[in-house]
Amino acid sequence: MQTNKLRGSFQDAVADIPDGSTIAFGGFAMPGTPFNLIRALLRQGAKRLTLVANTTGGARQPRMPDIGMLVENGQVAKVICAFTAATRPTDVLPFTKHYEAGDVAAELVPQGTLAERLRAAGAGIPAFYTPTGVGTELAEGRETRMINGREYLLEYALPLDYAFIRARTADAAGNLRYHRSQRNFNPVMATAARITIAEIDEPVLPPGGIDPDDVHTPGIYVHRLVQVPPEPDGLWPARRQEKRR
Amino acid sequence: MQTNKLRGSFQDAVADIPDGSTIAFGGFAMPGTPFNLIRALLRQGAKRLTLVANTTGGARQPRMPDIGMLVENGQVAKVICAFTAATRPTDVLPFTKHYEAGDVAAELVPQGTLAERLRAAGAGIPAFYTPTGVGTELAEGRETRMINGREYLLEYALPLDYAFIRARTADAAGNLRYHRSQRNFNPVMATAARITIAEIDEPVLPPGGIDPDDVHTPGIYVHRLVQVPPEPDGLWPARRQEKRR
Amino acid sequence: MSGAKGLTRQQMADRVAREFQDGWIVNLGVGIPTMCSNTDIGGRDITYHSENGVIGYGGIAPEGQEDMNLVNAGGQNVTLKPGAAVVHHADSFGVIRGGRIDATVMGAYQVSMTGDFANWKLKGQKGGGIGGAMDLAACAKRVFIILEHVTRDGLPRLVTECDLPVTARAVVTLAMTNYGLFEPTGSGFRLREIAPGLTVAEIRARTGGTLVVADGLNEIATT
Amino acid sequence: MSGAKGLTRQQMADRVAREFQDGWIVNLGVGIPTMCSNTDIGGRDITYHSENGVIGYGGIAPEGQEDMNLVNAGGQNVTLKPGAAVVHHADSFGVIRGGRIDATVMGAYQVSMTGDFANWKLKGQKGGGIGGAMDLAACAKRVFIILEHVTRDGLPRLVTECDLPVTARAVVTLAMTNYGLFEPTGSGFRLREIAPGLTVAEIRARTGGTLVVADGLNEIATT
Repeated sequence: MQTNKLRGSFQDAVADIPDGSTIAFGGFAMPGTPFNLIRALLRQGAKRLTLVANTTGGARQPRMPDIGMLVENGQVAKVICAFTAATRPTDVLPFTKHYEAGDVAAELVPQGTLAERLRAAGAGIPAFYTPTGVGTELAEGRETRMINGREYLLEYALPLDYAFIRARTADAAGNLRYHRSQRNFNPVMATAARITIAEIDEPVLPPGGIDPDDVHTPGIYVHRLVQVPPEPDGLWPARRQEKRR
Repeated sequence: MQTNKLRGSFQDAVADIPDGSTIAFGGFAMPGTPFNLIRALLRQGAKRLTLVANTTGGARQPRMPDIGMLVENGQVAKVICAFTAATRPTDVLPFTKHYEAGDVAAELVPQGTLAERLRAAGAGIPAFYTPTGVGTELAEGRETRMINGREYLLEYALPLDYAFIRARTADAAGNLRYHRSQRNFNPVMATAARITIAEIDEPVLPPGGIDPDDVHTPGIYVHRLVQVPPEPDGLWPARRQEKRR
Repeated sequence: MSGAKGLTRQQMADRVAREFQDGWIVNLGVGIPTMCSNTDIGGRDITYHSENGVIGYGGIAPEGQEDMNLVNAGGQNVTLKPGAAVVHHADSFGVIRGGRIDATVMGAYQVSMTGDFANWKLKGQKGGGIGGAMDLAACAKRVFIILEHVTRDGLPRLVTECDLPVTARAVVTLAMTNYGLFEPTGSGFRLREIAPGLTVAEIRARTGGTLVVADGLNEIATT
Repeated sequence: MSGAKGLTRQQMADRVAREFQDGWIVNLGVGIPTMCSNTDIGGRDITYHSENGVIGYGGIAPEGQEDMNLVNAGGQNVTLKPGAAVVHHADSFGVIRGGRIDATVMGAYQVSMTGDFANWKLKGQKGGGIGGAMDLAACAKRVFIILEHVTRDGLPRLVTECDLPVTARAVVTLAMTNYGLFEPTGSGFRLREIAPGLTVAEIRARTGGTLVVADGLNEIATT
């Protein structure tokens, strides 16, 4: 097992990311979102990025590092996500304004299709069929196929250059465990990426510190680890405030 | 959670399986193979079965309940597997003799394609593309597609009526954990089946006896549980003997 | 018009929750649908599934006892029931596409007589918010929609044909509005139960498409 | 002919193992390939992957200390190294098809000059034994084949074109036989290293297709 995966800082872990990279961010609402790595990317400044995530950031306070901020910072060419706008039409996201103004491109993908396209990329499946989206605007002009009397849409794998993920526990071999719904997209993004960078809640254990049966993401998929420091230096999921922007 | 999943005997757990069913057996070599459920199916006698498994049974002693025995018992119409013959040409399996004599049909599938077709059935993906088998006899007359300059083979989901699986630990809600390589095909077969029947090494725990983060197969996929009794009543993985048949 | 507003949001959620049968796996969407998990439906054993991979969650976590890494589809901190399991996102949508969800409950802008519905995009909007709605709509065994009967401008949300981009076609099992409980029949809406204080005539006037009234129409029980 | 038989099975496995580079993920097939995990290749850090989902296994378990639920691709009871992980079969072949395997080592009946190989079916056989070989062959970064140089009847196994059904085409990186270490070049076999006690002339006589000899041909070191 490679055991030299631990990095001293988020800045160090993202330093070599070139302009034009495709980077996915794990997370569903706050759990599992790599806030510290996103903040480091804001500071690092790579440009013309294609970003992949469920959302572009929440509408609620406190505002945490998100795709919207990277767009505001002029770093983003395109976003692939399940929401370019908030669920509630009255919540106007910073991203949405920039998207509507044409500052950034977006590819809107149903959430299950997004997860499966990432899983397919990781599993060496170049394309697959799904019932999701058939009969909708998303299927217009797209290839469909009848299988056993039902219509399906062809979808392609979504490979990544980098995955930014967050987990609860890691060992030095890169094996990861997530706590509760922190898991979400993180395991499939790790498999889809050439380089996976994980921010970890707890001190990194020696190799074998996680029982092989209990590993959620095998270390072969994880290349760099950074431990999240306590607040205020580190960013942690916070209680939702009902106050809106 | 449904918590009335525990059955008193293997016989009871397989009693209602009708002729003509498609049934998968987990297991890779001995670990994770539902020997007790297979033995119960031999006694139950359902006929014209389509069986899905990695192999049709090993060439070594002790001989454990396997597809070969079900074929000898006249219960099998077709087998879908990664081996109709042993790896070593000098090992002649009981199944192979019947297959060569035309007593039973077989569909030979690369092991990774078999696992992925089961996973696809469980995940609602009706078909997918894979690089495996391109340029071989298995691809003759089959649909292929060029994607990003590489040729892929179209493969279809493999849905099951029943999955027979084996796990180390269960709770009454049907959540399962496997020990080491006992896992193998079992989790994907459970998702692909209408009804999953699991034989369990240890006494079944109350619901919640497995931490939600540690569940390998969620209970929603598991319908019947039977605890494996100690030897000699129950069948357990044994040390391989180098003696051949 | 009587001016009656009909059911409250919680009453709509309660009525839908009473449709859930023992042993069902149910997915609740953001907004009013999540209120279904607060409804007391007796001893019925329901497994609530959330698209982020939580199978078997319970109520909203009491303040101060939240696990910040455990949320439902709406991002609310929830609790887990004994026997819960967590899976990753691809496996979670495997549960959905694999046909294991007995019912999904979602909000929508419009439902049509043929069971189409629209909930991801406003008219003329660039992009939108799909989330897990299209997967759930295409694959759940039953799709229950909760929506206000009319728009702020008083236009019907139950319509002959959706004029907003649809989320899925011919999938809606039940449409629950503040006026009543409806089934799209293909050629109209069947009013199965009516909200207290409303008349069939009032509902007909505010419903697009044909309204068919169930024999022996019952009033929705509220508490 | 000198009658030299060349390398033993363990010596072939040893030579192949010395190709493994620090940090590689390596899949070992049934038979001679599994012997590679016994080879001492110094401090190089190799992660052995088995198709049944074991990532990071070590040597064969000592007698009496076997875990009956832990086997490698050949069904042998193995041990785990610190940092090992277990995944299910679909995820395990995700590792393979996803291109994470730096090298796979397999046995075969034949290897062709163009890098095709055959290992799942004999001539005229109905069915066969594919196992994980086709997935590994199609997707691993490097395919190392270990095979006897000639059949029991003395016919070459390194051939111009396979006459047995192939497992994959144009994938073989190295063919290790008891006579030497070969690379299919498309138009022949390049003899990279020769087994002690054999001559190039003897090898040429027993090899199908064109044999090209590496400049400064070395003898394979054996211990």
